[in-house]
Amino acid sequence: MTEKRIIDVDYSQVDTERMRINMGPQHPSTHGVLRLEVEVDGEIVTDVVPHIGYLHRCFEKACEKMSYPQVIPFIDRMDYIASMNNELPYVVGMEKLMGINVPDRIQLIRMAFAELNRIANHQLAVATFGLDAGAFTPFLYLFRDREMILNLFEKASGGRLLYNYFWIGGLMHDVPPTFKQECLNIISTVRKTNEEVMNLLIGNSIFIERTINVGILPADVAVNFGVSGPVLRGSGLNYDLRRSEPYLLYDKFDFDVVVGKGEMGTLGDCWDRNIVRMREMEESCKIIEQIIANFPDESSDVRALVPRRVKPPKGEIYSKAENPKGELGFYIVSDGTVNPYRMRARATSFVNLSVLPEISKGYMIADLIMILGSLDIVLGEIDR
Amino acid sequence: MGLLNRLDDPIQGDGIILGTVEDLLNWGRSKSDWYLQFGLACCAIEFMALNAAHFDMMRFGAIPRTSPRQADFIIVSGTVTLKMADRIKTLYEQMSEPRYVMSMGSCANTGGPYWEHGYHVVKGVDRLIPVDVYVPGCPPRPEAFFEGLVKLQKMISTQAIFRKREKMSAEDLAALELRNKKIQEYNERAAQENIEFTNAKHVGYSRYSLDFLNKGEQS
Amino acid sequence: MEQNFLYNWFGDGVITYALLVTIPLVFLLIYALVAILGELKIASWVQDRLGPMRTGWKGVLQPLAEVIKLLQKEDIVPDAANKPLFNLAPYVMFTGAFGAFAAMPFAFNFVPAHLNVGLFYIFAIGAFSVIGIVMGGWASNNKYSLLGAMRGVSQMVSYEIPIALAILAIAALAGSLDLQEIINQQGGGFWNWNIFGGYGSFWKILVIPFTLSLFVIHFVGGLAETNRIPFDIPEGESEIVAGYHTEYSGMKFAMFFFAEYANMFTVSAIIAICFLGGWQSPFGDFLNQPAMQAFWFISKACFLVFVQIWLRWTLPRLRVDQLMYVSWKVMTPLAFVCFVAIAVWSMLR
Amino acid sequence: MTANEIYEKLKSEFGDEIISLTEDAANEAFIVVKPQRIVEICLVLRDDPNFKFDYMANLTGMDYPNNLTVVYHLYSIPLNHRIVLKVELNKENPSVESVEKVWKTANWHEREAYDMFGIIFENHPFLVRILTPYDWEGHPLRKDYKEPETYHGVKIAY
Repeated sequence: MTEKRIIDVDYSQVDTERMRINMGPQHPSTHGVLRLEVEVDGEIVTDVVPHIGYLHRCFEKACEKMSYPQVIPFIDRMDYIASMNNELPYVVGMEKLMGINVPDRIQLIRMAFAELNRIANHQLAVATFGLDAGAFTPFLYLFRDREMILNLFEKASGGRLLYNYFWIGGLMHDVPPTFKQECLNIISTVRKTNEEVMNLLIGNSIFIERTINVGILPADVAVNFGVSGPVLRGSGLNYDLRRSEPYLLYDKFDFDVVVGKGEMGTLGDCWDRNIVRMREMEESCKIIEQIIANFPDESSDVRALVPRRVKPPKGEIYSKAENPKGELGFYIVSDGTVNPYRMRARATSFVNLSVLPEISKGYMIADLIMILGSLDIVLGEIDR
Repeated sequence: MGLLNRLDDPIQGDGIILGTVEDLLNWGRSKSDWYLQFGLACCAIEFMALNAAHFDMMRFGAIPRTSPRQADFIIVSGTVTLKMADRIKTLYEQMSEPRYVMSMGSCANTGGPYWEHGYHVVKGVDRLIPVDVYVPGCPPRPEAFFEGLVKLQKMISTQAIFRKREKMSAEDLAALELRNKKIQEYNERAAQENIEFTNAKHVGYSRYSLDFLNKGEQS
Repeated sequence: MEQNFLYNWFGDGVITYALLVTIPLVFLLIYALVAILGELKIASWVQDRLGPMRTGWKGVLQPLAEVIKLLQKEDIVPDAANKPLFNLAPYVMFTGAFGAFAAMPFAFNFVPAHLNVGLFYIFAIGAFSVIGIVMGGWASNNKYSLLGAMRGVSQMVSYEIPIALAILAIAALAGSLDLQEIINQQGGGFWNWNIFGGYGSFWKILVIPFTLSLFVIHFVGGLAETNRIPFDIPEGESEIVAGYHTEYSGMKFAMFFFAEYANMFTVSAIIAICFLGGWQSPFGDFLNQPAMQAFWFISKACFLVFVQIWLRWTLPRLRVDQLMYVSWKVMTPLAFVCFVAIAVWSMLR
Repeated sequence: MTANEIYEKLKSEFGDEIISLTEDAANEAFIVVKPQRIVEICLVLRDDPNFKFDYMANLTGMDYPNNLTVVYHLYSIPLNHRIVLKVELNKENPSVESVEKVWKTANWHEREAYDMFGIIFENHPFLVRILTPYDWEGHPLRKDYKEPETYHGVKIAY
């Protein structure tokens, strides 16, 4: 019904006046405190100027005054939806800098928790995407299953949302004894609910009409804007850090990188980005199953290799990992003392959001909200 | 029935008519408190989990409203930064009168983990708006939040409307005086520095109104 | 037609007229409270949670608490708003919804105003709520409300065409605009309801697809009339904050709240009258006393209200241009085809 | 392609514009470059068939005691190799050409580097603060930065 949108209405004789709407920091669907200054011609968006910085919590300045392990709780609070995945690049980078090789069991635990956190993040992304389109119920179903994952995290690390669980050289606690059984329960429930959400939301024809041919992001523009994660893979580009530069034990596990194929509407629209997230949940379930399959039973001391005082040698490293939202990189410069000389966090949502003005011109206000939802941004990471 | 349980209470019940009408009004206000749908940071995700099926916030009659005009109480869930300070003030001033503030999470209470090095963080939202209930935690567990919500509802249901003031216990009276003093002080500060602070002068700058570059006058 | 039973009891005096007005108004207010509670509870049931539980037994008194609270709220009128229009808008919208009750037949001997152009009157007064939305949106001098008002106008005007055609088809089928007449023709069991082609020989099976699609068109148009999802773009929560009632608070907002639920009942009542046989009982003459007739009418309308609420919590929201596309390119031509078919059938019958 | 090959090729093409290559023990190597012709170097890095650095992961500022450095982390998706460029600027008027024309992602990264370090990027389309409020004084990530006392009437210190 809605063919590719071409807005070439010639308004020459009609003296329309552009209205500038301020979708301010308090707006039901800006996913936090983001202000969009939208220039609107009737209902059609002609220009968007995102204003960020409403949640700038001085992360990089604070890191320069704290010791290396003290930084981890602040890293959790950057992308507070996928905190486990946040800690991963920092911890792996520091271990590489200090030359600590962590035993396989701890790497497996880290991968399992990272993939569980990826599922939790994608559940929230799809839930709020449905909420932006006006469908309230999938939000409730997906959040009901997210609670199961949060319970397991709470058993392991004590926190529901922000964990400080991965330490430099090991973990805070060992996994709970019922770890294997709970992971399998989570996977079976997640698969059941995803199938239900596919029929209720993703397959719903109104939802399809709302998302196809909206916010089309061609692959080359995506790469030029440095976009990464499901937003880039939604445009059909096969780039996943777990495959191209494997860290932990990702090269020993077989899972396929989900790429948008443009089944509905054109390649790289909101529907593709959303379906990539739905299918990535399935891939994460596969990885967790393989981890549980060859998970050593006897428990080992997880704090064996944690150094008493973390003093890395002089040097710098840019360590990156495949976060649920995209590539999260930490540029750590150490000058041999206890405090990092400079800690730069390359946040994925900061870069993914910069593509919004490019792809939302010529669409309607309702589409702008959908495009913003499909980029899956989180403000803690953007403003750092 | 629990509805008018204050009636048989000899001390608080201010006679049949005035006491009952006041309790009814308080009961209505406390049992259907609509909150402003507005999250700042990590506490907002815990806040979404509250609305979800597992911890259902609607059991307390709290329905999310998107516009400050229809909201009864505002939940400041997350870190309040300086750039956001004006907005929180404007939002608070837009809400219609019997309004309450609940500060959720240690960032909103006292600046939280950013108290030491956060040059851009407001160390506690009570520097901006008078707060009624503080919920500690980073992020607070849903049960802690519900305890705060129940405490807020209890506070609303014991508020004095008619001549109930004389009968209140000393400690309630002191708390009430403190709250009124805070609101009084806040109103004075807002009025005294009105030009600088409250109006929407610092709504923000955009590429089109380029006069923000010359620091003198602002658009 | 049968005289109203109130005339026999109180004669043709002031009391009857007073009662004729208060009974529907009291019914509407009670219904609105029940509908608000229904919305909260059905939403919670659909979404696998409990809903309001702490006011009265299992949250039954929640709407009462909400009304008491809204009574006390400060009534903010923005200083840049157009004061008279701003204050009048909610009441205009409520009258739009409540005005239709004048001609609503609750039983064969109880209809407040027995008009022989009842159907036409109800349809005309239904358009009143559009004025309320535009007034509210324009007067509150807020960009979001302006957008909401403009969307509301374009949606309601373009959805009145399919509803008008559906009503025209029913008038052609029944041969009259008088609601009591339309309902009387649907007597004798549910097989004679207009949704199954009204009374007539075995050959009416040919017409059933057309009357069924007319029923669907009228129901979908009714959804758009009351701004319910998937057509709730005038107050698209996630797009334009709260649409046309962004600046309203306190009792004025409560009036908008009431008007929306009252409008839901009005629209469902019209559909029940035109297609589901108004106060006719589904078992022919069994259980057809006046009291039971009122019960049948209200239960049919309430069932349709339940379906509206149920749809709200399952479907996403349409975009403005898709909404227009559905109305002009899909529903209006389909309504024309069905209207022609039913006109031919009502001639042959 | 390893860092040395990239360095040799660049050296041969740009001569003394490319100053040095340091291989760090733990990880990637970085090439120090003169600020004058940074845009051409980046264009070559992006378009040359055996470089193909089409993905700029990160651009950020560094405050060293004697100079302000701008660090470019580049990555090539087709050829799967990485390189780091560094440009050293004096502290008085730190200004360098903006590479926004080469990689669009540099727009926001450069705005943040300007906001945090005060590095001016010439003919950048909209060089304005991005994280701190628009009327904020000072550049927070400089080592010699002192916090302001109050902002808009709100006391900042705890």
